[in-house]
This record gives sequence, structure tokens and C-alpha cells, in this order.
Amino acid sequence: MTSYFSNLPIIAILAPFLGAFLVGLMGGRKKLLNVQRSIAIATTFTSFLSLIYLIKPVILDKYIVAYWMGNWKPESQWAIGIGLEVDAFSLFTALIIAAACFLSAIYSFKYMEEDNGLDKYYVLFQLLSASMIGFVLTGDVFNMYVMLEIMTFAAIALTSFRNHLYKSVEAGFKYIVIGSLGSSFILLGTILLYSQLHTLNLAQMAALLHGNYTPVSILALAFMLTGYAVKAFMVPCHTWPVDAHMAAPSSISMLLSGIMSKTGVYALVRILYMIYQSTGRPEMEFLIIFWGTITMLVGITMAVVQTDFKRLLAFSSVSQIGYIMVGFGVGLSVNKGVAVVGTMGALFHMLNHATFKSLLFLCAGAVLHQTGTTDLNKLGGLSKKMPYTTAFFIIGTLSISGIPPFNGFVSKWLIYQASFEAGYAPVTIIALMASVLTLASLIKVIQSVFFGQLKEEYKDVKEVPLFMRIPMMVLSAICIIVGVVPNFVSKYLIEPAAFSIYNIGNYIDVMFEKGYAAKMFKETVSIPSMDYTLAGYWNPLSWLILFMILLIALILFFSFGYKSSNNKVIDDLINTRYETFTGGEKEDYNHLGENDMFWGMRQDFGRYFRFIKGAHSGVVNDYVLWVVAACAIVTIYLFTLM
Amino acid sequence: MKKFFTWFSLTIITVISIYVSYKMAIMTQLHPTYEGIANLIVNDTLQKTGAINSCTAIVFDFRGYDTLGESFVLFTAITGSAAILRKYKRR
Amino acid sequence: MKKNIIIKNSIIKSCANITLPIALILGIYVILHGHLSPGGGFQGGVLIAGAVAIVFTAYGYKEVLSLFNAERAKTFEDIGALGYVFLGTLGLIYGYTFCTNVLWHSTPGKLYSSGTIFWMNFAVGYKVLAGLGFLIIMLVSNLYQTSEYEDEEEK
Amino acid sequence: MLLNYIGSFLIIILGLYITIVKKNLIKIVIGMSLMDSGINLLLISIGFRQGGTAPIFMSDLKPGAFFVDPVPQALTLTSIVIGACVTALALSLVIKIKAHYGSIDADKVRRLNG
Repeated sequence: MTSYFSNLPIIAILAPFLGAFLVGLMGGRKKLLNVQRSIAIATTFTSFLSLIYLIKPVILDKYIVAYWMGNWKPESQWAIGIGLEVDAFSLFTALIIAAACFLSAIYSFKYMEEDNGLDKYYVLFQLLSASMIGFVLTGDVFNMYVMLEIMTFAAIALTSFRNHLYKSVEAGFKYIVIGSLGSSFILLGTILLYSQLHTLNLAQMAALLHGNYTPVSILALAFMLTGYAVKAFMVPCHTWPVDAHMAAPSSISMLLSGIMSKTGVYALVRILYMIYQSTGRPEMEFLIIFWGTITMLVGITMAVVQTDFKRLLAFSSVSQIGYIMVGFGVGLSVNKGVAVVGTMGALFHMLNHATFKSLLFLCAGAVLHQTGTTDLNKLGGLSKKMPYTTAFFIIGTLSISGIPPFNGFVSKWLIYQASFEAGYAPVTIIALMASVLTLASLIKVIQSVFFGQLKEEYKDVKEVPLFMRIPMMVLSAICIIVGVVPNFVSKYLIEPAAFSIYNIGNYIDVMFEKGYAAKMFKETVSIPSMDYTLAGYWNPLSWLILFMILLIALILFFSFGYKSSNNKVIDDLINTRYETFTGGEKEDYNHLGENDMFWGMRQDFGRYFRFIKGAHSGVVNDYVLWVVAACAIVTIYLFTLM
Repeated sequence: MKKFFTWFSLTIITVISIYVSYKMAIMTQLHPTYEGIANLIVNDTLQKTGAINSCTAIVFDFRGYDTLGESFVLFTAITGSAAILRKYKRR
Repeated sequence: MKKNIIIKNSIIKSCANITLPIALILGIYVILHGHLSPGGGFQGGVLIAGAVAIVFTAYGYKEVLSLFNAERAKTFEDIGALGYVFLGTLGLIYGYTFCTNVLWHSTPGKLYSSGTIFWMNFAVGYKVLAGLGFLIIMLVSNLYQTSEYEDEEEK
Repeated sequence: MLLNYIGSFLIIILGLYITIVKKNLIKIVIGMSLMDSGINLLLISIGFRQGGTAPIFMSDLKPGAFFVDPVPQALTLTSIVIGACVTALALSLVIKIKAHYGSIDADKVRRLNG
């Protein structure tokens, strides 16, 4: 209930910033390179540590840290300064971010040793980490925008860091066009809100906007939703991350996919749950669930047809964001018991996605570092040469596809349950399908990268050095531990975060004074009654059996699909891979890899796949058009229904 | 298809934004002077910060943390440009 | 290799000779009087960094390289940013929160008034002039490099 | 202020139109920059009040004079700097794209597709 004063949040934000300037001051001297690396590790660790010290007051004792910049406390109940506000949800996201940045800093120690200009890499890396932490800890809408811009620019520059590759530069350009379009939408929404409410503080906006919707604020909502959807990879705006993840160095892909998408999700949750207080609005619930489902479906179907390792992982990360958004969409439901399950599932999936997607990207980076390519058609049989990486990758695969002993199962189960109980049964079915397809697409990767026959040119490949293995080890340990003791994690991390999302009145009161929220809402704000009875009601063993049955059914489906299409007259003559199967062995060994594992399915749904692949045309203008069209559609939807 | 979507979305946004600007103009007419945080800031500038220019007082004092972020944006962009334009060499 | 991107003639040169000192002095004035008159650190810094652009337009690339040291400009930018962070941290040292306006406050209207605001203006101005100057030098120097890539595979 | 709001929205939409339709990468950057300008204009217009003066405590202020809203002006400063940064980064990327692809046509810069 009461606020809590602490300097730790600002230390967590400023440590990497200061580190960035120190590294910049050293310049590109080769002697100091190890010092620069150590500074990056030390500063990210400092911010992680200072956030860990906040766990006790914020998560266990349920205080909220309110920190007014420049000592400008609110006067006459108007927030004149900028305030940092750390509640359990912010701290939860910030902890994920800081931990991942720390692991990524360790990983870059060896991974980035072959590039030049490493001082710039570390400057940008620390700016990226600091701005992400600053983004989630702040309580001011405009400050969120500023931090978002630092984040975007640092991420763009890091995406194009290996600028001798054409793909890095192209991905960077697409990123900056679409990313700054999203940022412009966010700024537009922010200033429209300012014109109505004359404040920039998050808590005060929530207090003033309660029951006070006007066309101005609805247009602002549409712009902000689209803008943050760009940052969170929601579907019509998901085109930049795919290119960026593919082109960036893997230590950065990990941050982009595992962590930066979470900042977009965080902002969407803050907007929907806090500023606009849409809890209990069925139209908003439907919008978010529908959007999440589309994201899930398009992401995973695109992932199945990819032939590049990192691009496939990027598309699958788009589909995972769909799961998270479905969870948060259910969280807006009127039915409190179901809503809590949805929110908890989404929060749990945020944590889990950060761990297993980071793990998968680090494995991809390990393969890239040792072999020099991520093309699935060129790789093969690395399991004997890189046993640790193979093991970590299999752990990641099983987690992401929700196989019971691992962590993905817990969160996915919560989301299935929530969406089913909220009355969205088709969404549950699509989510199950997407989960199976995730497993399928990653099995394809395992098949064509780690198993199969070793190719000639990779005879001398070695296991990655220890510095790169440590982060992977930590992440896979987290995957297993969270999967084994989900109740512990859910009790001490997820439940406080979910509670703080719903406890708007307290969030506002802490920033201003006791009773301010009740005064503005013109009604008493009750502490939300959280009903956790539905959450965690599952039986892993029976679900394992069900999953086995599903898997067997899928295998049968694919084998039948393959046989039936084998007899068809194939109109797609350009597909030369077909010859591998009909015209004998093309290579001296039959390498059952690449896309051919799902050849039958691709043939059966050929029209859909051709359409969706053609839609991702690679032209920047089209991608911009998608974002603008999404904005227009959201605008129409909100104006007709609100 | 592309043309249709272009004109459709741009028309929608234009129409709705003109409607919203109309509403905003009405809102501003209701309050001929500023209100909210601006009111307090203008009243307190001289006593509390000692800066004659309220705009600078906001930029460097009330919202000094934003300016910190802003200068970091510039720093990031410049370092980023330097990183992008550098000559790539392999060790 | 495009050598003559800008045609240098005497009109541009003499105009530059007149405008350059004015731009520099105006920039310094705007930075110093940020809390008293319209303007501030950013605006003044941009004005001063415009000097690089003026020198480039009038005298060409080689003169820019001989006058300005790009590496040093980069270092100065770091120093400016660190200075800003240090001024913000003064608030913590005095026992308030980050970015608090401490130091002395004399009569409003004097040059040395308004506490940290004056020094923050200075730090930001310094940072911006160094940073933007560096940016212009870098972009200009890229016009004179021809680099063709044959799109090698990774690594 | 109706005209200002509509005008700035139209500039934003013009910027969007340029980014969607024009195929030259430099023109796309110009479109983004135009959008930023539109947003800055909107921001300034939101702060404007009829009859207000610049927010500086001059000695020759008439009694009854009042300032325009200074907060959006401070925000505009940030927004302008960010717009300039977008342009700088995007242009340096265009330089690199030209070096790699030999072209700045958006239809040719599409090797990452599907």
C-alpha cells in the first residue's frame, strides 16, 4: 500500500549508461578490449544485482517504489516531474531483461571476437540494455517514448553491425523505416493524450481517463496500439524483426527476440490495463485475442517453410508473441477467475519465451560461429562435433513446443485453459495446432543441422568455447527448473506480478496520495480479488500421453499426405527438390533435410503457402502499407465499437 | 489490391483525424488558457528554478531526465552511424 | 571517384568567411544564455557544429580534415555526456534524487543563476557540438570513399 | 486552431503516402522526415493558446498577459532531435545499401523475402 523510497532503480538504469560512456571514452584501442568487455559484463551485472535487491520490498512485501526525478513531487495532485515507478510487473520484466543482458554480455565475450570496431559494439550493447531497463521502470509516457527511441536506434545499429553482409544493411534499413513509423505513431498517440489530459504521467493519465473516453483518446489508443504492436511483432507489423533477427549477431538476436518484444508487450499491457482500463470490455478482449491468434497462425506457418536457421527461429518467436497476447487478451475478460489464469499464463510465457528463445538463438549463434552459415540446406550432422550445443538445442525445442517436463508446457497449458474457459474454443485449437507446428518446424532444424550425415566441409568443426557454453547452460537449467517446480515460480514471481497488473488504484495512490484514485474515479477502488484456484489445475502425466497421441496422429497425417501427393501430377515443376525423391539420389548421399520433411503438407496447403510467401515480398513500401492498414483497421474497429 | 489498401487506409485515417481535430479544437476553446501540469510549472518556474526561460526550465529541470535520454539518443545515433559506416575488417 | 562534389568559388568562400565567426559567436551566446533567452544547449550546439558544414561547403573536404580531428570530437562527446550524468548525480550527492537542481541560485536574470540548469546547458551544448560535428565529418568523408562489395557469404 | 490541427495531420498523412508509394529509398527517408515535421507541428499547435506570449519572464510583460503552454515546446525539442537522428541513421544505411546493391530502388533491395 505504501510507497517505498530507494535509489536502486536509477542505479540499475544508469550503470550500463555510464559503462557505455566509459567504453566510448577508451576508443578503439586494442589493448583495452578486454577491459571494455569486462566493463560490459560488470555494468549489466550491477543492474541485475540492484534489481535483485528490489525483489524483497517490491515482490514479497508488495511495496511500490516511487522515485521522483529532480525531487519534483506532485503539487496540488499534478505530476510536474518525471517519476520512476516500480511495481511487481515492472520489476518482473526488468529482471528478465537484466538477466538476459548479463548472459548476452558473457556470450559476446568470445562470440564477437572476430569483428572490428568492438568498442562501438559494447557502447551500443550497453545503451540497449540500459534503455530497455529504463523503459520498463519509468512511470512517464513521454519518457517511455524517449527510452524506446534509444532502444530502437541501438538495435538498428547492432543489426547492421556486420556491415559487410548485404542482409545486415537491408535488414537495418527495413527496421529503421518500420520502427520509426511505429515510434511516430506512439508519439502521435502520446501527444493526443496530452492534448486531452494535460499530463504525461502514467498513473495520472489512468486516473483522469477513467470513464472519460473522447474521440481524441480513442484515436490515441488506436495509434498507440499499432505503434507498440510494431515493437511487439504483432502480425501485420512483424516484418522487420524477422529480417533483423536473421542479420544481427546472435548475441543481439537473442536480445531482440527474447527481450525487446517483451518491452512492446509490457507497453501494450500498461496501455490496455492501466491507462485505458479496458478490463471487462468484451470488444477490447476480442480485438486482442483475435490479433494474437492471427499472429500465432501466420508466424508459425511462415516458420515451417523457412530454410534459414535464424529466420525460422524469428518467425517462431512471432508466433510465441501471439500466445502471450492471447493470454493478455483473456486477461481483459469480465470473468475474474478466467482472466487471472490468462494473465498468469501470459506472464509465465513471457518468462519462458525469454529463456527458451534466447537459448535457441544462442545455439544458432554457436552453429554460425563454428561453421559460418545458418542455411539449413548446407548444414548437417553436427551432433557428433558439437554435442553440448545439440543437447541445449533439444532442450530448447522441447520447451518451446510445450512438452511436459519443460517450462513451455506450464505457460502454454495456462493459456489453453484460459482461452477455452473464456469461450474462445477455436483459439485453443489453433494454439494447439501452432504448438504442434512449432515442434515440427524445430524438429526439421534438429534433423537438418544436428543429425543426418556430416558434410565434408565441417569435418574440423569443434565445440564452442566455454564462455559461450555458460549462458546456454544457465538458460537450459532455467528451462528445466521452471518446468519442474512451476508452482514455486508462479507463487513468488508470477502471482505478485499479475496482482499488480490489476491493482490500478494502488498504483495511482502511491504516485500521488492516498485516496486520489477513489476521488478521480468517483467510486471506491477495491483491491482486486484474485482467484488463483483455476490456475495450475493440470495433470502433467495425462497431458504427456495426449501429446504423444497428437504427435503420432501428426506423423501419420504427414506420411499419408506425402504418399497421396506423390501420386499426383505435380504442377509445380520448378520445385527441383521433388527430384530428390523421384529421380534417385541427386547427391552421393540422400540427405533427408531441409523442407522435404514437410513436403507433403506444403503441397497440400500449397495455395496458402504461396500466398503468404508472396505477401512477404521484401519491399519496404509494402511493409509500411501493412502497418498503416493495420492502424486504419484498428481505428475503424475502435470507433465503431467504443 | 495494394492500391485499394493504400487509398482505403489513408482515407480512413484522414477522415477520422479531421474529425478528431475538430473535436480537439472544441476542447481547446473550452479552456482558453493552459491547465494541468503547465499551469503549475509556469507559476513555479521563477521561484523554484531561477530560470527566466520556462522552456529551458522544463527541458533541464522538470523534465531533465528526458533531456538526458534525448542526448543519449543523439549519442546512440552518432555511434550507430559510426558503426554502420565503418570499414569491416576481419581479425 | 567523384572529386568535385562542390564547386568552390570565391563568392562562397567570402560568404563563408563572414558567416563562420557569426555562427560560432551566436552559438556560444545561445548556449550561455539558454536559461535567459530563447535557445539552449541543443540549439547552440547545432549552430556551432554548422561550422564544419560551412568549412566543407567553402573549402572542401581536405580543409575539413586538416581543421578538425574526428576521433577527438568523438571523445569530447563522451566527456559531454559524462558531464551531464555527473551533474545529474550531484542531486544524489546532495541527498535528493537524480537530476535535482542543486548548486547555488543567485538572482534570476543574472548569467550565473538557476543552479545546475546553466551547467547542464553547457554540458549538452558541448556534447551536441562535438557529436554533430563528428557526424558531419563522418558523412562527408564517406562521400569520398568508394567501396564496392562483392557480397561475400558470411565470414 | 482547427486549421493547424488539420494541416499537421495532412502533413503526417502526406508523409505516410510518400513512404508507401515512392520506391526511391531517399524519398522514403524524406517521407519519414515529413511525418516527423507534421508531428512537431501538431505538438506545437497543441500548446498554443489564443493571445499567449512566449514563455519567458521578460521585464516588459503587460499585465494580464499569459504564456502559451511551454511543456509541448520542450517535448518538441526532443522530438526534433530524434527526427534528425532517424534521418542520419537512415541515410548512412542508404549509403551502405548503395555500396552493396548498386541501386537505391526499393524493388531491387528485396533479397530478404519470403
